[in-house]
Amino acid sequence: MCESAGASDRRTGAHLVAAVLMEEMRRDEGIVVFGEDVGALGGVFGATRRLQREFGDTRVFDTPISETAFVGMAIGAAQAGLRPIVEIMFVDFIGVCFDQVLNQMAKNHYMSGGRVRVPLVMRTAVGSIGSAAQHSQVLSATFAHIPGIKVLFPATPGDLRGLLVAAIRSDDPVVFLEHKWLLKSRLVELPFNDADSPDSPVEPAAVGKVRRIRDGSDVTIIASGWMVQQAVVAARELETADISAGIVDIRSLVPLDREGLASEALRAPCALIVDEDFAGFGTTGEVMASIAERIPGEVRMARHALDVSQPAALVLEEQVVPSARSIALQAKRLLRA
Amino acid sequence: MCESAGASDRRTGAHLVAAVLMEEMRRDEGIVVFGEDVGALGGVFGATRRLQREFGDTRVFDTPISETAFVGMAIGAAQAGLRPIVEIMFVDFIGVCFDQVLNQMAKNHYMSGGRVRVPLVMRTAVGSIGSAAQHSQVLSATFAHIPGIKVLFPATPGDLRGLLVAAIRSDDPVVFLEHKWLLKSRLVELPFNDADSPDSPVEPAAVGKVRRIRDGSDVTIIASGWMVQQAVVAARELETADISAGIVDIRSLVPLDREGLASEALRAPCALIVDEDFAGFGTTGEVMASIAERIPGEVRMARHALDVSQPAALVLEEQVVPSARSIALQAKRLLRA
Amino acid sequence: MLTPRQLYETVLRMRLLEEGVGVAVQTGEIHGEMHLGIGQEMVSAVMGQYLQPRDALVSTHRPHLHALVKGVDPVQMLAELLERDGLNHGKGGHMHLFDPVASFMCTGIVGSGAPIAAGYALHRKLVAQGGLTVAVVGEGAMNQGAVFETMNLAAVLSLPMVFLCENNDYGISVPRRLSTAGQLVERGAGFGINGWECDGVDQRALDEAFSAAFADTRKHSRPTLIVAHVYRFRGHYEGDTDHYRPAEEKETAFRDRDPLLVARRDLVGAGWSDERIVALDGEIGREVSDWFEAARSLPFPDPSEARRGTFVDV
Amino acid sequence: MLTPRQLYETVLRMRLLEEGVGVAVQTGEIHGEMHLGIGQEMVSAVMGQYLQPRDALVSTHRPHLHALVKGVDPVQMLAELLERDGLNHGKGGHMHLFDPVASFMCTGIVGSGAPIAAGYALHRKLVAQGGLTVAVVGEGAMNQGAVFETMNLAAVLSLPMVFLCENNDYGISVPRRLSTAGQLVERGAGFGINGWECDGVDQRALDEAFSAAFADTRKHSRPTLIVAHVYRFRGHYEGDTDHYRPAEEKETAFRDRDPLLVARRDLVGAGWSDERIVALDGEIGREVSDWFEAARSLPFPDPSEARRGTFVDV
Ligand SMILES: Cc1ncc(C[n+]2csc(CCOP(=O)(O)OP(=O)(O)O)c2C)c(N)n1
Ligand SMILES: Cc1ncc(C[n+]2csc(CCOP(=O)(O)OP(=O)(O)O)c2C)c(N)n1
Ligand SMILES: [Mg+2]
Ligand SMILES: [Mg+2]
Repeated sequence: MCESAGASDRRTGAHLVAAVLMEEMRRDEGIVVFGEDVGALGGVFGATRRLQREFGDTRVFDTPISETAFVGMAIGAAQAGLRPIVEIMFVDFIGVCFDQVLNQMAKNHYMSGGRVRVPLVMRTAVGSIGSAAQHSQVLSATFAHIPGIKVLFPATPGDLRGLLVAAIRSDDPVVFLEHKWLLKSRLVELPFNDADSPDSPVEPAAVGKVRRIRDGSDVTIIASGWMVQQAVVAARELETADISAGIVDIRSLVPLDREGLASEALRAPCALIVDEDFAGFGTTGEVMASIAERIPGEVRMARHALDVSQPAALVLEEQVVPSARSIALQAKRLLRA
Repeated sequence: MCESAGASDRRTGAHLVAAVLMEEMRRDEGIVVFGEDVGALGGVFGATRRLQREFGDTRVFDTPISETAFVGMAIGAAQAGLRPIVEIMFVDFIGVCFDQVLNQMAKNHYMSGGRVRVPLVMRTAVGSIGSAAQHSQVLSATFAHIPGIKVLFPATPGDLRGLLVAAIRSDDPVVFLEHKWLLKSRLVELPFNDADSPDSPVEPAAVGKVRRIRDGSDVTIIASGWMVQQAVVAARELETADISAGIVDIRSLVPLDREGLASEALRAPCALIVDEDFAGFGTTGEVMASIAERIPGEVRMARHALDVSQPAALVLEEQVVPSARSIALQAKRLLRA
Repeated sequence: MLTPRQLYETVLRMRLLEEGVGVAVQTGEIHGEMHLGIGQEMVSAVMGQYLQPRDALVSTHRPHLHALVKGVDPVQMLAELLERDGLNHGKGGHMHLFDPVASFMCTGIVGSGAPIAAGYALHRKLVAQGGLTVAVVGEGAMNQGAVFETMNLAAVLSLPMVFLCENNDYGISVPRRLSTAGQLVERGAGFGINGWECDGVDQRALDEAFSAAFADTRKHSRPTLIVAHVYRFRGHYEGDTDHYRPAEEKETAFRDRDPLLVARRDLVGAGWSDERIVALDGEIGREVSDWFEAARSLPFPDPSEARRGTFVDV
Repeated sequence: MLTPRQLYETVLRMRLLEEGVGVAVQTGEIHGEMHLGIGQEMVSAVMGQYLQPRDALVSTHRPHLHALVKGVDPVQMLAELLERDGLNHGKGGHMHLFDPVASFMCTGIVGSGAPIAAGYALHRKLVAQGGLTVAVVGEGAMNQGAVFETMNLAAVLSLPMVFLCENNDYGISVPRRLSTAGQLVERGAGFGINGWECDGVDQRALDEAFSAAFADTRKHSRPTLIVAHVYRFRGHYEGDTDHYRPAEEKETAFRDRDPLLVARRDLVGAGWSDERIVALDGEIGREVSDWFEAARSLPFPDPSEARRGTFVDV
């Protein structure tokens, strides 16, 4: 084990992201990194730390607060042959550049009849950390509803590395959702930490495959991102109530492993679909539909997701954002039903 | 019957929209109408014809091609006390002003703790008419996935009037999706025309209720917008094959009548969910999930929706955009399965 | 022009409010991001004189000072910041303060307030003539498409609207020279919008700019632009380590460009003794701590509030 | 400068191409919206001289002329427009032509091409020095936030990028005066971008603007702006009844501002007889009709093409 490992290891998810970017930029000279505050500051979450010092300010640079212009620039640069990695500081800001995502990034490869490629990664921070409705969204389904972009959502340190490498090496545009708690938390303190050796060379993770995080015979909790970590805590709590909860990590919203979801769901009589994104017309519906059309009636399902915008006060946020406690509660309810 | 009725009636959906706007603007002085080409031209589809002549250019005016600025202006004006009706020419253009929709229009009422209201209607044309991926989208689920905006999608002339009036009189922001074929088609030539007397005073339609368009005992086709009209043709075709197809019109994506969907679905052993919007993480999933969580296993379901972007050439568009023919085919497949 | 006493009082009130909020972040009473206006007080203090109740103001992620001068009740606002049942029942919080009575609001999305401000201005133009709207933006926000579009729209529709750019030379860590081409004040020129640039810790210069721009906008119902140069004394948000700004730059600014020191100097210049100032400090201090106390005495929002109010109807 | 013959030939080729496309819309061979560049040919014709293969060009919803001068194969393009298995296998169509070999693309979203053009320019700056990128916009697009943001970004990053604004005074039905404040050419000034304004049917003026702007951008790796004044001879799209433009305005323009008539006049001025011109007309006419014939001989895209190509991987 490396010297910084163990309980004194202060590394967070942001360190892992920065390390992957560093490694990949060494490997591939075409990679350029830009966005707001990614240069000298190294990102507001520190996920691009030291990159500018290492690679200079032509490969790593700050942009104006002009998301449309610089996301478009990433698209054009990708089409021209570079491999841009662009940061949207909080996913909530995607609205100001949404056309570039919806109509250009996602569609240019298809519309060109395959003649242009758009190999870029858009990294963006998601999730609730007490900052109200404009700084807490996930919007995973907003992206997933657009044909032509891949949407990856790591839940664990291992996937933060493996999926990021896969994203960078993909020839398609990838939206890479980094949960703020995963970026900010010390890895050693995470409920589920699979980064035993965060210094080992990174292997690209398989994109488009769900992952079973935990076996369980009473209920399967299907979730993504930070909700997977919360589900791990919930499962432990359920265990004390003699309920055996399995956990399935979605990992990749697009492509979505619909078969995998259905076969995993078959392992228990009930499935609880958990999401931190808004419930309506989102991931919970897509997952339930994917299961229902494959194994109709075989599994009793319920969903547990955000059903309003995020309120500012923490006492209110706790009411609406799913957490370990609320997941355990909903699982029990589903089992009782 | 009025003089223009009958087979010689040249009126289209666009005429109905214009007539409703005219009537409502007379009723309520706070209504202002703006957007690109809504003034002298009367809208690229003619849906604001004669309004500027009638009400002058302070209440009806053209804007620059600055959707962010004028949609934001509509929001501010609504909060200040006006009742703006704003047009986004094609829904595909929503990307350039998506922040105003996602983070302002939808959230201000909630974030303000109910202290401000945003009574505005955003009318926008949707659907495929042979114009490729950037001018053919529906994006209904993109809106419906945002808490705080109502999303109405009329399928029939009657609803085009009734839901529009309801939208205008609502104190909430409403996205009002007008299908291009509904705007352009002569009413008398529509497969399903419920506007027997388009000159009668308009009553606001009930928002948030599905509507049964046709009874049927073998399969229920659940759809919205133009797909409802296509389903009517499909149902007639199915009838010739001795298949009895019911049709349920969703009408209102937000609020969504989940109970109504489930109880309507119970009327036949199978349900085919049809959508012109992109399939993944969209309306078909939400509808199936809503049914599956209410009546698990009772109804066999399948979906039929767009599964790629819209290609340009008509021969290709026909391959992917659901139509009467493909709906009938999918219904038969579902019944055989 | 504000008297030295008025200016000092106003700036001090703002300073103490912001400092108190900063403390509440440190003690964990406030969660989430917090952007304070310390160092930028004089701009709002001077603007206050020119604002009328019928005017509207749309502010940014750094909104408290603008809210104060626009007449938002400080106790209600503080209660909202302190996650109590305040101005917006705890649902808006620091970056989303809405007060329809004071015609004030703000947004946490950079640049996105400007278009909404245009809507208030349209309302003023059509049905509440004489009123105007202020859209506040940082210099970083001046690169956001929404702001440009709104300048053009306001010019072409002759909306009574003042664009106030508080130029503190940084957008988070990014210095203006790396993000912003040309001269900010000239950005109106392409739309035929008159601009005033001024030092944001020079009361007289601010007064000239505000009186001229507000008068122009009110009289001609047309947009104007003010760019006021200030320094942000805290990190971008509370907790920001702020290593990206040179220590020397900060020291110089702290010494020379502190609105409170400048206002105090004027007070001394106007003949105020140290004792009198100390007494005034005490008075304002009590006033502001009363605000905090009153805010803290309000209850937390009821948990049921969280799921209320997505829609008016339904 | 192009010789009179070169200019005439180029304009005529463009005219005949666009007319042929217009006919194909009328006969129902082409579905969907169709925007032609008739009346605006001279701008592209002159620009053609200054474009190099290593340059990139990002065009608009009215892209055919730019595609031609950028070296897109006309037969491949026409096949795409005619909904055949063309440049983009029938999936792009008229507003979404992509040719990576010619470094050409366009988009149907007004203003959204400019940021992408900046990306090509970034690539030129970092790894393909000497090349530049042209972003074409209409004057209506000049009010879209994307375009402003890109001007600032290009200026601040010193991108080798020319903004070409084809000002035909209308965005669909909306005349410039109702949508656009100030002077278009001055919109670069706020970013320190030099601008050239010129008459788009005056070859000499166009030449001056293009040679100066392209040289400046190439030499200094920095953005420039050209605004060329033209008239759109057709409706906004084929089928547009175009009642919104005064008949008189149209007549005057058709008489005085037709690039083909102007080029023909120059040809006559250069001593060309009627017969020689008629012969040339015939030659170019055959060339263009050969394009159409070749395009029409290509098959329709295979139905399976529709579901292909959402992703490269998978
Ligand atoms: C559209 C958008 N992009 C990015 C952010 C993140 N952000 C918040 S404040 C800020 C800097 C703003 O700079 P400026 O406008 O100069 O205001 P200041 O903070 O200096 O007062 C940024 C980038 C945001 N809130 N919205
Ligand atoms: C963002 C966006 N808004 C609106 C439209 C609809 N639209 C297509 S072309 C056009 C007018 C463009 O005017 P201009 O830029 O002057 O170009 P021109 O058509 O005159 O060549 C409009 C409004 C669009 N395609 N994209
Ligand atoms: Mg700043
Ligand atoms: Mg134009």
